[in-house]
Amino acid sequence: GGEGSGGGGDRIRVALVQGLAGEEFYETMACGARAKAKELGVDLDVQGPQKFDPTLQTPIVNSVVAGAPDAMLIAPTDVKAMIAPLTQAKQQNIKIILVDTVVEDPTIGLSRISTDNLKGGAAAAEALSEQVGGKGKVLVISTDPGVSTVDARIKGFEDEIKASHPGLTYVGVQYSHNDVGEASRIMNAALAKDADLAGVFATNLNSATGAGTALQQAGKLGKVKMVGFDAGPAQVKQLKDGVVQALIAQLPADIGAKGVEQAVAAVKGQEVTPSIPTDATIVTAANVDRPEVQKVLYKAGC
Amino acid sequence: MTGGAAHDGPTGTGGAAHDGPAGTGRVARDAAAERAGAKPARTGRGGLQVVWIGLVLVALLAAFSVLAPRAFPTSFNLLNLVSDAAILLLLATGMTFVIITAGIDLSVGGVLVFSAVVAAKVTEATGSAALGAAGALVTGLAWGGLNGVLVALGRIPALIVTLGTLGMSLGGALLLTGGVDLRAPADLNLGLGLARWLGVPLIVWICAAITAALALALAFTRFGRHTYAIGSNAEAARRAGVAVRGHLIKVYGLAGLLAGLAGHLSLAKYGITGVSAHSTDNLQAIAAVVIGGTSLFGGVGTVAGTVIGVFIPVVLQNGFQILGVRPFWQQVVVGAVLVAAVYLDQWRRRARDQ
Amino acid sequence: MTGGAAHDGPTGTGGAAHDGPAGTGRVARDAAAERAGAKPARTGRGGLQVVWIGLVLVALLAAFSVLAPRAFPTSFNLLNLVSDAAILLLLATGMTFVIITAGIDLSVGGVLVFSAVVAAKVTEATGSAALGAAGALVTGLAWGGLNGVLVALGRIPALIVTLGTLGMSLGGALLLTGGVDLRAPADLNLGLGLARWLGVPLIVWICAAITAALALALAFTRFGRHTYAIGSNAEAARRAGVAVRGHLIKVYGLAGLLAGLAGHLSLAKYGITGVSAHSTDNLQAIAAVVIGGTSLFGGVGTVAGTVIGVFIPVVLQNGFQILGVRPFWQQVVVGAVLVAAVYLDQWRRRARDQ
Amino acid sequence: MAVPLIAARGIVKSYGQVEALRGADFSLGAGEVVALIGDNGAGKSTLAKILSGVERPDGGTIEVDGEPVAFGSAEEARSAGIETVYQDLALCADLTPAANFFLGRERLRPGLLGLLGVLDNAAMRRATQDACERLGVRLPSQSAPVSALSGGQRQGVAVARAVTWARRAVFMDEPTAALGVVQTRRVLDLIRTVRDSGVSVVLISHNMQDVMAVSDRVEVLRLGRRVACFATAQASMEDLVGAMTGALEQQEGRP
Amino acid sequence: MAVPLIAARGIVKSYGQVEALRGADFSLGAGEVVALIGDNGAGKSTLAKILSGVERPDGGTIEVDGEPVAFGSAEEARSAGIETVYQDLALCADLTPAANFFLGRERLRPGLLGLLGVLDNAAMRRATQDACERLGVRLPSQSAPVSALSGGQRQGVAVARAVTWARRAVFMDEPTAALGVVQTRRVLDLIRTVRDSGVSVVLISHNMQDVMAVSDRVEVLRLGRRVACFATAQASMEDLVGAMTGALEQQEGRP
Ligand SMILES: Nc1ncnc2c1ncn2[C@@H]1O[C@H](COP(=O)(O)OP(=O)(O)OP(=O)(O)O)[C@@H](O)[C@H]1O
Ligand SMILES: Nc1ncnc2c1ncn2[C@@H]1O[C@H](COP(=O)(O)OP(=O)(O)OP(=O)(O)O)[C@@H](O)[C@H]1O
Ligand SMILES: [Mg+2]
Ligand SMILES: [Mg+2]
Repeated sequence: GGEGSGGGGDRIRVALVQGLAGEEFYETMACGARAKAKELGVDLDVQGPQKFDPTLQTPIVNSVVAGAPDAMLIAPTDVKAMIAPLTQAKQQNIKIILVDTVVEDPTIGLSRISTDNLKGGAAAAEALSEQVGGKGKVLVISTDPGVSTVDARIKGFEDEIKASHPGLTYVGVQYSHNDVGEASRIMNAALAKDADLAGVFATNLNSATGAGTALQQAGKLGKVKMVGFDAGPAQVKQLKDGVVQALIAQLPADIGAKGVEQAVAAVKGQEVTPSIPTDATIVTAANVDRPEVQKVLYKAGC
Repeated sequence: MTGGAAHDGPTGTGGAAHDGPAGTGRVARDAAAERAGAKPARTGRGGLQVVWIGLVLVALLAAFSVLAPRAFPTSFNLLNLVSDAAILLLLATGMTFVIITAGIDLSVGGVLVFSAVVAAKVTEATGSAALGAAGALVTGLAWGGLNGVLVALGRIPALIVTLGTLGMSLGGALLLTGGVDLRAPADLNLGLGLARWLGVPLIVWICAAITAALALALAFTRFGRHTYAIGSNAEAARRAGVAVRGHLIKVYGLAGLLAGLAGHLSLAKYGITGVSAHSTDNLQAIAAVVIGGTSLFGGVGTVAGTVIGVFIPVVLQNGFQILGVRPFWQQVVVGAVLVAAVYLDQWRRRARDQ
Repeated sequence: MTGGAAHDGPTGTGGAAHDGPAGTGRVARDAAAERAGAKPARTGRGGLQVVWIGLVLVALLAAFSVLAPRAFPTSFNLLNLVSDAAILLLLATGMTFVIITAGIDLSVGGVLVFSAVVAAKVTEATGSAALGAAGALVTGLAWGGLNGVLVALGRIPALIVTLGTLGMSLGGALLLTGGVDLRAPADLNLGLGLARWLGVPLIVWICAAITAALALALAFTRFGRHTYAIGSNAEAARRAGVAVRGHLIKVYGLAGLLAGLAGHLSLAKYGITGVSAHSTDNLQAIAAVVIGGTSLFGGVGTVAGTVIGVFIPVVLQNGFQILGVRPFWQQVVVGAVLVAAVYLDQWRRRARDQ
Repeated sequence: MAVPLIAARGIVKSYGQVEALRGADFSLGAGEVVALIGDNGAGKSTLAKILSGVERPDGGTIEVDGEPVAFGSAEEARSAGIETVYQDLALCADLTPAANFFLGRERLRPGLLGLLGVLDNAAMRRATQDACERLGVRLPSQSAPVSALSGGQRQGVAVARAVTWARRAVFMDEPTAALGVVQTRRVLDLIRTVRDSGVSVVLISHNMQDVMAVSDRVEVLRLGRRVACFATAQASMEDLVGAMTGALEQQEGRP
Repeated sequence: MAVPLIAARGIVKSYGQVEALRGADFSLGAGEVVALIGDNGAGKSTLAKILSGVERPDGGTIEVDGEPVAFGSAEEARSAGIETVYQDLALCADLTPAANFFLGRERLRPGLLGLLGVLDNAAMRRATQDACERLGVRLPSQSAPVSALSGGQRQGVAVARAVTWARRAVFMDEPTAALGVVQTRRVLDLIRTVRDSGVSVVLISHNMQDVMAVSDRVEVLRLGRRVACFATAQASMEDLVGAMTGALEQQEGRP
């Protein structure tokens, strides 16, 4: 609300601090949270940094704390770096709910509604293996090294391949710096280098977009299989267009809604659930139209 | 690849071909000294400026061809190289004009995204791809014009103006889309996005044609002449009757227009608006311009140099990846080779000037 | 907050206090004209240069205090503001020196990360936090020195050199860590990272003290004088016997040293090396310097201006977050207010100069 | 007396605390050569810049042909037929002499190319070469930028440019300061030629011989004010120097 | 004859295709004033820059006190006691006159502050003011940057600086080009004073009156070569102009 700092009313005020503003996953989470907040009649304020970066998220947490909301949902951008600002928030009697990611300090976060990116990565490996028929060279295209969520996806992917897909040859990871052009260049060079490339795991939308364009130009669309991450409208379109053959869908809207529920419960002194794990779903062209899968697709805007 | 070669190549040697900024591309061997009005030792042989850095590019191409003969010098790979560089080329060409006026434009990535969003929205609303394209161009032009007005009339440093409009255009694009990428209409993505002519993607032809036209405009027309004059000495240009403010608005408008076109082409090529995907575009474009021998202090530079400057990092990245250099090493090596390439360029020029 | 105020505040009015670059901070009302040696209309009242932009900052603080009286002007919030800005302040101070010489340093973010990694590794290996700190400083100095050598002796444009070392240092940091953030030793993170003195974090004291010392050095010492001279006219400085090359190496070395220290402090504060963070540090620092009235064309500028330039975006962001402005709107509004603030500054200066 | 071509009255201009002009008057008749002289820092260049539209005065009036004007830009003065050789020359160092010579008035190719704005460099080069040679200034190369020229060569380009384009008046701020003996003589001749063709000339110079040799009238500026006016024929070198240094105080009289 | 202070032989320098010096000779004795004259573009400034260590020659030898030297930088020439007023003045436009005057030789505060490199601005300002006033150049404000000075004021600062620091020789490249009548006279007087104190002076000028008035010898450069040497007392103005323009060809003889 405009007089955001006032807190004069007795409506509960909740803040959501995203890991990254303007990304479909977190925007969908915000949508879910907003819908739930409206339903429960609480004020929700959404903030987020322009990069998935603790040095950018810390000032945001600090200013949110300065506004003294009753509760804060946050997707911490680092398991360690965010402990200090969150401790400060806790000391101001703000109820903290961790969504998507977590911090190392177990005393922070009355409730943790986490996505398991390791598991998501493993699911991607599984999906890709199935698409390429269990053998061939596979490549990962990621954003930037050091982004914990994405790193976890890659690790899950690698571990799963080593553990249970001996037919796949892992040719490594390349970083696109979240630039579609760069992702496209990487894909081109990869095709030039390994003409027999079988599959690609693109860890986020921009990587998949760029790689898909390169495959399209090369006439290899659908021949080189690609698995993407997240299931926003753009990704689903890519799935339907045959750019990617499978998507790993998490449940951001659900996480947002549950987070608000837990926050309100905490503020009201009701019982909270300390840990709520969520699952990753593999979406393919074959199952995308099924209602239970439709439910996990991210919504555009709200 | 570019029409710039037409006048900057060896054919132009001797400087007899045109009266343009004779030292163009002769970057600041000591830029600071140069701008201060000290008389740097440079000759008038305007035709040679891009030769050395061009040779560096040729050497890189040759080296990678030798090291990876079966993967690098294939028509498949080279065509992809060109195709990936095409859109950046548009941004860098606009940036060349801006930097020659001693300005800078950090907003290109934001304007690109905003224009792509407008194109997607307009096409969606009207069903007409032509209207979408027009929307992107007009939007780009408007942002560029705003930059120009603030720089020329508000006299605010270009860095601040374009940093501001970068934030505004990116934020605006996110507001329009709610932070969720819009998709291109299928007939755009599958039409213009995939179309080829003589085996080369149409997008490449478009970018090459525009770059060539602008290279010629910069070298041979009054518009180009005034661009150099303003960057060389804006006050002298003003006293000589050049409409400095109007010209600056046009130059920034051109850069915006090109960013708008780039947004439309990017939408066609990649099929989505890429709201989060263009944060490094401005630095890439600026780097290409500077590698190509344009001085950040204005007054000198060529589009042909910029074309080479676009390709050097792209070729390096591609070559090293094909050679199987590990990603972190790639970053290190690309950085080092970049510095070495420009050093070689500077050093050869100095040697020749002796 | 900074000692820069000691000579740039109203006490210095009349310019009688020092002989330094008299027009410092009087940024390019038409930078291009200025660099070309045309005589811009400016007066010698060296003391006033940061007053107007300082007033803009005060106005912002007042406005947010009125709009959010219970959240914004609290000691808790203001302390956070200062604490968030402290590390950036170090980078921006180093950048001020570099930009006054008409250079630029894009590598600061990379050098910061590399130094943090070295600090973490050294501390881990030796168990000594002091050795870790020394490691970070030496590393930063080495990268800065490399920049300086390439710029001064290699005569490569600073933009290219530091773009190259940015890639090299980031790639190097990733190689050292394997792409995974290293953790700070607990006693660093919980010690220096949390320590306070008089209620203010120790890190803030360190950054403020260094900034103040450098503000004084720039304004009152031979080192500062030569920095301005080189940016104003490197050739004239050379002819006057200033060791231009050596001085440039020192200036870039200083910027690197400060980035190294920033890396160590950042490691202490956040507890991680942040290999993926800091990609926008260079632009943030450059923007702060330019907002503070330093010209990208060199020769003019003050550290006091830079301090204000660091705080304006930080305050805007904080204020809008507290007011609950949504993130996308924030981007738009921060961009617009930034341009408006600098415009006001320029406009007031012009009016005063009439 | 006829309406003067340019009449300025009470021009005031300060830069911060420095008062460059404190109510300076100036007048220039059609077809006459007026020397504007004064000590260093007297305000001569500032006055020339104001009358050329480059700087705006803080106060005072300017009339051209008896009509009050307020030059908003150099462009307006130029379109009134007034050209200027600035003391700092105002050349673009990165451009060639020909590009500088024709800056703002580029000659275009005939036909379609011209409509597209394509420059006729060959023609401009020839014209520049000719104009400089008339002054005795030899340019080593037409394709070298102005930054590669010697001090005198640069000044030659600036003088040739102003003289070529002037239709009503030329301001020359120390036009021969860097020129050689022969070139200086040629410029003085040129000033006479120009005057004879009906264009007025304002010569700012510290060389009293030149001033005596070429001017019809002399106006003396001192500390930002006009302190004396002489008809050259009736003044001696000592008068001029005395007026400049303040040794001789003439009551300001005739315009 | 005594060993000359500076003797240069066969200096060659080209910039790209332009040959600025084609084997120029030059010599300067201790305690003498030598005028170096020549047409525009003859190579005078280039020669002065080479002998000041600012530019490196492509060929030829330079001897100081009979010892061959290769000035690698302006710093080396300066430490040999040679100062120069450059034609382009070489001032830092953003710095104050005092900062320029003492650039590279800043005066520090006494005591601890001085060890920290803290400048003694008050003292430097006073010294600059004094030096300029000796030339008759009045600076409007000590805190204004050089970019705010008039052309003559700037030149005054550059001349005062060179003269103050020279111990063996001063090169003055057109030092009075922008100066007023009185200031020019003072500079000429100063040249004599400097000479009398044992410092040699090289005066580059296009003003033959000044050259005749102040120099002991005249060397004439034409198209990059020395074409004549005169003892001033035995030369007429016509000789000088003839040699410069090539009308009179003197066989090169005495050094
Ligand atoms: N842009 C400026 N800023 C501040 N002061 C200025 C500026 N331009 C000129 N001045 C001051 O105004 C006074 C007059 O300057 P001006 O250049 O008109 O003198 P001038 O008569 O042309 O002298 P000179 O013969 O030396 O060229 C000088 O004291 C000068 O310092
Ligand atoms: N940096 C340079 N690059 C190219 N050519 C140059 C350069 N400097 C000088 N020249 C050329 O060398 C020649 C000699 O120049 P120099 O400046 O020495 O002449 P000068 O005798 O000082 O003339 P003036 O009396 O006009 O000052 C000129 O033709 C000039 O164009
Ligand atoms: Mg003057
Ligand atoms: Mg000369």
